[in-house]
Amino acid sequence: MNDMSRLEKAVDTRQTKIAAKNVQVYYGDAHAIKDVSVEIEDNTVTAFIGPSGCGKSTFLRCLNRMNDTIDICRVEGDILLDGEDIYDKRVDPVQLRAKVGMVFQKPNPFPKSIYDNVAYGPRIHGLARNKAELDEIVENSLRRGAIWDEVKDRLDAPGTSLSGGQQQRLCIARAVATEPEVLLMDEPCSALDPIATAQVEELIDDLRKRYSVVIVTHSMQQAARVSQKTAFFHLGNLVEFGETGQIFTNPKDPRTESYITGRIG
Amino acid sequence: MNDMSRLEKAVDTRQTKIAAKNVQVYYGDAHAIKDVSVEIEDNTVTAFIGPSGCGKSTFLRCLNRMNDTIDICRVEGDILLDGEDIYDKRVDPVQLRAKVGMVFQKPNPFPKSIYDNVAYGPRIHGLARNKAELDEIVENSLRRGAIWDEVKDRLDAPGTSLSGGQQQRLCIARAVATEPEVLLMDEPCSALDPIATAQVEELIDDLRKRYSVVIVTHSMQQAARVSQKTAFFHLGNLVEFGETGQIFTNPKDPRTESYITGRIG
Amino acid sequence: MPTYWLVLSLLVLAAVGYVLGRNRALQTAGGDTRALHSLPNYYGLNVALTSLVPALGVLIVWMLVQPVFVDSRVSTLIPDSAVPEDATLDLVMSDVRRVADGLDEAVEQGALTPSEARQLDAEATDIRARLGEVGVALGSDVRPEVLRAAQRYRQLTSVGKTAMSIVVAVLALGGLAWSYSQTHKDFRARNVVEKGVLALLVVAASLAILTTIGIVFSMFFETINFFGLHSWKDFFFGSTWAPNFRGDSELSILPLLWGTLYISFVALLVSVPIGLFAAIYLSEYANGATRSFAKPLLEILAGIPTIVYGLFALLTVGPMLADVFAKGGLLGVEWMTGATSVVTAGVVMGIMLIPFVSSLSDDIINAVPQSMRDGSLGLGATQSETVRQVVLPAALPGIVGAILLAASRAIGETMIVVMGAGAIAKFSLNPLESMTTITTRIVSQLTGDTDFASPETLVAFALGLTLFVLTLGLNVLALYIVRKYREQYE
Amino acid sequence: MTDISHQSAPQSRHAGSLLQKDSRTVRRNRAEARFKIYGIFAIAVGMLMLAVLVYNIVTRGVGAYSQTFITLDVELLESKLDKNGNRNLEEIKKVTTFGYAPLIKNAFEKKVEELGIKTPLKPKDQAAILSKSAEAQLRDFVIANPDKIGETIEFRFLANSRVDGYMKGRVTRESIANDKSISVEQLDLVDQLHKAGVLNKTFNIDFITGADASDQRPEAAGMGVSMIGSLFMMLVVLALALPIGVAASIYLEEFAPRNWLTDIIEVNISNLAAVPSIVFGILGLAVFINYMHLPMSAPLVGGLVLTLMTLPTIIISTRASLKSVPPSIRDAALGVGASKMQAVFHHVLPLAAPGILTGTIIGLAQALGETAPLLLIGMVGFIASNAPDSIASGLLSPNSAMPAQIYEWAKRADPAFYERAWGGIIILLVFLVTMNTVAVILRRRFERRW
Amino acid sequence: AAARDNVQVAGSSTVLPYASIVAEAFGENFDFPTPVVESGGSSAGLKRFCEGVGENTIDIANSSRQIKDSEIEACAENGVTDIIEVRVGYDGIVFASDINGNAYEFTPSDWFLALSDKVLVDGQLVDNPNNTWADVNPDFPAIDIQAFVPGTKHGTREVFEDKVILAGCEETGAFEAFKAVNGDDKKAAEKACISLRTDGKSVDIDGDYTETLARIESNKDGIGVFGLAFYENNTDKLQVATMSGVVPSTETIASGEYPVSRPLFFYVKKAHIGVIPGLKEYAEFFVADEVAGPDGPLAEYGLVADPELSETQQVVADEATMDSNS
Ligand SMILES: Nc1ncnc2c1ncn2[C@@H]1O[C@H](COP(=O)(O)OP(=O)(O)OP(=O)(O)O)[C@@H](O)[C@H]1O
Ligand SMILES: Nc1ncnc2c1ncn2[C@@H]1O[C@H](COP(=O)(O)OP(=O)(O)OP(=O)(O)O)[C@@H](O)[C@H]1O
Ligand SMILES: [Mg+2]
Ligand SMILES: [Mg+2]
Repeated sequence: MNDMSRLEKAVDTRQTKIAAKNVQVYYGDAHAIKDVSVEIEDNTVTAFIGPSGCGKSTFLRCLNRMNDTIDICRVEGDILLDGEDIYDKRVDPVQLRAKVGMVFQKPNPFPKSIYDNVAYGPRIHGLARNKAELDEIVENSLRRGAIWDEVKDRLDAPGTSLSGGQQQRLCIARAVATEPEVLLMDEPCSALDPIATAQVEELIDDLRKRYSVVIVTHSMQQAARVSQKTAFFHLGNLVEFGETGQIFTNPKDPRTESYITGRIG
Repeated sequence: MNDMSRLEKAVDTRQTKIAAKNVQVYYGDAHAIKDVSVEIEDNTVTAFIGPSGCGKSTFLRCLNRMNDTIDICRVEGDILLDGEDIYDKRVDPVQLRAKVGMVFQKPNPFPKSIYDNVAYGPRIHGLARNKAELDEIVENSLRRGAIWDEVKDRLDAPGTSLSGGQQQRLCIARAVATEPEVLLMDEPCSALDPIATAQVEELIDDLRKRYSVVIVTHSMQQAARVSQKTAFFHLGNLVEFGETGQIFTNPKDPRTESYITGRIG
Repeated sequence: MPTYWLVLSLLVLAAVGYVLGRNRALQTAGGDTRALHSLPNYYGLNVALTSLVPALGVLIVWMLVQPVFVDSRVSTLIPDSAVPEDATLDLVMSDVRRVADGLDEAVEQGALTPSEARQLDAEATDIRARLGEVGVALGSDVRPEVLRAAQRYRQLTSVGKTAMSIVVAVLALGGLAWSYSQTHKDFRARNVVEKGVLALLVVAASLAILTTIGIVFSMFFETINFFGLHSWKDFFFGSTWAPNFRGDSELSILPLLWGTLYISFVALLVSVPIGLFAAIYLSEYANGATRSFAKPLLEILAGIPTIVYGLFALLTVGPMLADVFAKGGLLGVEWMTGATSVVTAGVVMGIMLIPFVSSLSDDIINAVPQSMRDGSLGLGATQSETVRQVVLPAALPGIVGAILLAASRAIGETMIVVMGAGAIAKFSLNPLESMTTITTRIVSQLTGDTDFASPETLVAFALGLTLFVLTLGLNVLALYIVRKYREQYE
Repeated sequence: MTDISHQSAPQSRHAGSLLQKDSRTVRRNRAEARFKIYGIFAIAVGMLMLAVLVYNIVTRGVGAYSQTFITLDVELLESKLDKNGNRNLEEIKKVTTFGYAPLIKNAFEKKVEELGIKTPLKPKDQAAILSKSAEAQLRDFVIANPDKIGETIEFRFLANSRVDGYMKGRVTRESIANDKSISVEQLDLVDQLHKAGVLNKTFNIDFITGADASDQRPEAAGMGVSMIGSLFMMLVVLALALPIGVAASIYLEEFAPRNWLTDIIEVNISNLAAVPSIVFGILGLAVFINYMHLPMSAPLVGGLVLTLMTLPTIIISTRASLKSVPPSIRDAALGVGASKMQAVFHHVLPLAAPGILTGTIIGLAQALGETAPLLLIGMVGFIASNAPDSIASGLLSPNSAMPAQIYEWAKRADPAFYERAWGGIIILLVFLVTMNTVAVILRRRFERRW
Repeated sequence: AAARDNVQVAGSSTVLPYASIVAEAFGENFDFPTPVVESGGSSAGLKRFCEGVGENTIDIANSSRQIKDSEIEACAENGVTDIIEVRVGYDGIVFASDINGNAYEFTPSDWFLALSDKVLVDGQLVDNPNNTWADVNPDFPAIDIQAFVPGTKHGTREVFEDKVILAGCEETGAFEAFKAVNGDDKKAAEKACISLRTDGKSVDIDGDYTETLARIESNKDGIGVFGLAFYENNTDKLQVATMSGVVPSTETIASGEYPVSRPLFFYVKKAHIGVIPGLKEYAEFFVADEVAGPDGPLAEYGLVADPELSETQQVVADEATMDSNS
């Protein structure tokens, strides 16, 4: 696995980007995340794996405070971004989310044109000085989202009229367009064919050069391919967190081992 | 691959369940499905594969006339179910859809309790004579959807409060509960972890004994594992259709070959 | 109109501020929007709002306070002796204002020079005639002290206006300068602007509370008076509503309440099914063309003046019902004695309320995501099953809102009830008898010829307040129901 | 077929030909068809009622748009109008309308003679077929053109309401048997004048542009000024109720914390919708007139009162449609770093726009047709002011409103007012439809499914 | 705030037509703007009249009844002390049925017997047994009783009760019987007299005369109570009944022969005279002979001119307030 060797070299120089300490999440009375501490490093792809319903999405949404929008959701513990507590009163969640972008598990394009879907982020963050620049950003993002060829002739069509996989890539493009420092991707390739998946993985690898990426995936292969660190969740607990190579080849926890060896896909 | 050998035996005895002839689908002016003819056999799992946006979902939705709900969508050609044209004027799409069930690409649980989500189909079709029977159907279906253990204590919780993968399995359970003759599944395992995937695949194999199953998937492995026939779509065309073993080992069309060999996942 | 000009220049200033703020923000960021904390527009808006809002606020307050202040200053000029015994100072002051206005008008029209206006002498000139020439009518001749006061009034007012202009201008410019100096690429302009907008939103929401307080207060004291004159026992627990002109009337709310509930119930019985089915048909079955003309047409029903419905009830629906149910009617029964009845009014009111239910529900139903429908149809449900079991529950809060709105309207309606249901308060289960409602009694008693200080009139306030409390209860119930059954999609 | 017992075994319960509907499907389809028919029926009922009402309104109201006029040449006698002959306006003004009656009488007599009409009527009774507004019309003319005194000028006078009714067929020779105001001889005269072309029925623009007239002159009454009153009130309502209502809804639905306080506000607002409209009049009188000293009978006050009355309708509908926007849209916006405010204004609000517009349509329709609250702030009654000359005077000078005008007319004794009331309703509806059209077009632009 | 320059009037809708005729003519003949005359009922008018003194209160209240002592007190509390009472004439109240229906010649007893809740039968007070007019009076046709009487909010109702029902009550002797039952309490007996039956034979009309007319049009057997002016404008649809043998008309009412009528008033706030332009002129114009006299437009419209108009003119000219009157 040549990927593995490549990362190991870089490991030491990396800095902690997000540090989560003793995070607990409750949905009403249900304890969805149990005392999770994890450090997400800069210039790294971190993969969250674990059985369905174990709390991956929930934890991911904590990292940019998207859980704020769920009334019954309560978050405890500290999450630090660049050493600053993101749940601090003084923190503007908006600024936080501009820094920590997100691709949701269910593709959710705006009921607007494809162009506007992608242009929305750059517009509100003032990333383009003029129309030409914006066009460029949109095109670039769509290209990085591996969807440009499919939609370049129909940028005015509504984003909701795309196929499932296209919507997913549109959402990736939308998230990339705002140039976040950290990108949280919840199963970004679930509806994608192998080629598109490869392109998105390339994108992820590319993003890693400048940013930090967290990706939730059910595909062990994908985790092994793109990530340098892997966290394994089980029933709301973070069972194991470490270098991807180590997790996949030499898991410490029996639960991790059984999950990984029970692999099929 | 022991799967393969098992099927080959059964092949001859199978009957055509659905026969599509020269099907064309247009979204407004866009030609999404171009002259596709395919025969789906009884007691068979047919896999549709192909790059994202090639028309798999569109074609799948033709098979139980779900495309009727999209205003701008126009279907031409013949689709016969048990020799009867499903686009015939006399055919009641409701009865058709009861026979040809569907699991959608984006999980769409009703904003009702988990129980009601599953009980909905049996109720409208009058499959249960009393509460106890209904309870049994619900439990059975949830078990077959591999989600019973996770939700058995919270059957009253809204289906929308589940995690992405749980929602997907709930939708599978919901579709199974109505006992259709043909089950169309649009990427049923996209949000599932390997273990859940295995359970769903087991379900599919089980269903095949009595019914016919069509499954859209991006995972070649999955297609190879569960299906007996595979159809490869590309840019709205049905490029190749045949025995799964043959498609994966000895594709006739160069496009098929390049798609399959370009495989990564 | 100098105030117009002032407001106009404030707006211009705000516009300038917008441009300045925007440019400065861009400048500090070296022309690169990416270096800014917020979008350039927000910096512009921040400057514009900071210069506009306080200045405008002060302007409004000043304009409210200045007349009071000037009045109090000027009124000291009027000796008690100058106030005619049967008048109050207030009235003299309105005379003063009128003369002052007249002088202004005269100066404006060129009939007087400003200095003439200042030096006019009541003894020497017939001011009434002079002002009459420029079209200002005065009630009587102008007395010298009134003229003096008027001149002082003009002087103070003009001084006040100048001062106001200066203060407002200073504030506006100051706000502009301050916010301009604040403008910097790291300044959190968006947060500031959004806080301002949020404050405006809160103000808007609290207006509803203010209205409620206003309503309660405007009825409270008269209600107290009523209960001072009339026994509360009779009001709440009596069984008869029979006001008369001799006093000692029986004024019980119960028969009215019964009528209100009965008539509203019938109205809802008509409007809810029709409205809901219409909404369902429009949003689920009808094609775009049908929908785009049927919906606005139905909405016209809500805009036809209620007097038309009243006449419709009286002249068409009532006699039609009577032809069937009255003596000698088709059925040969004698259930109805006149054209007016609960059903007459209820049915006609129901027709009026159709669009309240249909249009709002239609919008809400339309907003239920298509994937919900697909999910249900995919299971082999018919469209009607889908609507009943999936779409409607998901749209429930909105539909309940629409029905509540219709019910509210039914409770508040007068003209249709007066003409369609009659004016007799009684308890009866027969829907073909005349009854009346609380609201119509409120209107009747308020607009009648009875002594306004008598319980017969004051009862209107007690009725109003009681109705207010009752509907409050109903609304709490509705809220509870919606909370309980709400289904949130996604 | 469908009800066979639950077997763990094989066949689907939906087996059988698609072309033959099984009994359950047939049953369900019947239910479906019934359901659909209910919908069609509901719409048909609504449409039918609308048609009946509109038909009623139009047939009863069209009469108001034509009016009978009589053309006369009036000699403006100097001896009557300006005894001193110095054209002093003050002195000319001293001649009241009563003083103009003889001029008209003379003119009429002359006309009748000229045409060779024989009538047993005295000149005074002949002239009585003219509207009482004739004198005022003449006086206004003379005051506006004092230099014309002494000349003979042609005037077009209104005929009185009975004559007008006769021309329209409402009044017949039989029906006036007991009528003191008109006699058979006068009707004979009318017939002859009509034949001579002096008396004609023509389109009556004054009905659309004019002001109210007193009970004695139904023929002179018009909707114009009250239309302006309504227009100004609607402007006030639109300018205040829509933004305030939407702002309040946004706050309550999107920003307010969920606690007892917001619950109270929520219940309160729905409750305000149930407050009888006249109570808003009480409130308006107390707050705007008695406390804030705004002028009585002013459209500004009327607009404010109607704003308060309309707010709950707009808030309730806006909240309902905000609620119905799926949360995933908000999530998507927040996820790319939009602030909550931006998410709401950029995404949620446009999607909720149809419902907001519906609320506005219904709220404005209600406000446009409301009389009860206007009763207490002095906008109902006889308010025959002139058309305002500026926006400020439009808002502040006394005026009525269309529904109030209609309501007043409907109460008046002379049946000619009844016709005008319905005519007024036509104008009101045209006004309403115009207002709605804008909103409906906007609404169609915003409608979409997702 | 700019000063108000128009006279502001509010009150009784019975007086409104007359006031509007006057206001219109006033506007035409004077330089003052046309006064604003609001409707809303005597009660609401007087209430606003008594709200205080000042520009934001009305100058004149129209009333179809005399102001009550309690109202004068309430006025005084708000500083409205000097009130000029002006009686403008009388409003005749007539009974009329459909033009094609039966003609009636009523007496108060007929009405009492037709509408009262309880009547005297063979010396016993019983629930009103009369179903048809023939039951009431053999001279009448045997058609169902259906009377449209003003609702309890209307001043007309008071007159109807006092001058017709109560009179009938006394004529038929029921009054004495009620008095006996109520232990000689005259007030209670009066109250019993005027309580009307509630079985649908007597219908309260809360709207105005147009509504009563519409009711008669949809029920040809009905008999309604109208104002004289209203009847005179609708002689093509209505025929009037005599009362005690007298045909109602302005003459018979002015002479007092026809019993059912009531005086109409307006009240002027003296404090506003000289402040509100045109106020006094309007009041004077209203009661001028050429306006309110027997040949004036008001009489033509149906107002029964006040035989003592000249005294009223004097009151206005002198600005004599109510206290100085009494
Ligand atoms: N509602 C629609 N309106 C217009 N075009 C549509 C609509 N739905 C799908 N399309 C277009 O039709 C083509 C086929 O879409 P389809 O959903 O069938 O793809 P798919 O094979 O299912 O892809 P995926 O694997 O991404 O789900 C795509 O180009 C898509 O953009
Ligand atoms: N809105 C919610 N309200 C209540 N419970 C919730 C909600 N969302 C998720 N849960 C529950 O929290 C647990 C964790 O859910 P989460 O979505 O984080 O799972 P996940 O690891 O992302 O699973 P998947 O791979 O299926 O997406 C699950 O048991 C789920 O049912
Ligand atoms: Mg998830
Ligand atoms: Mg698809």
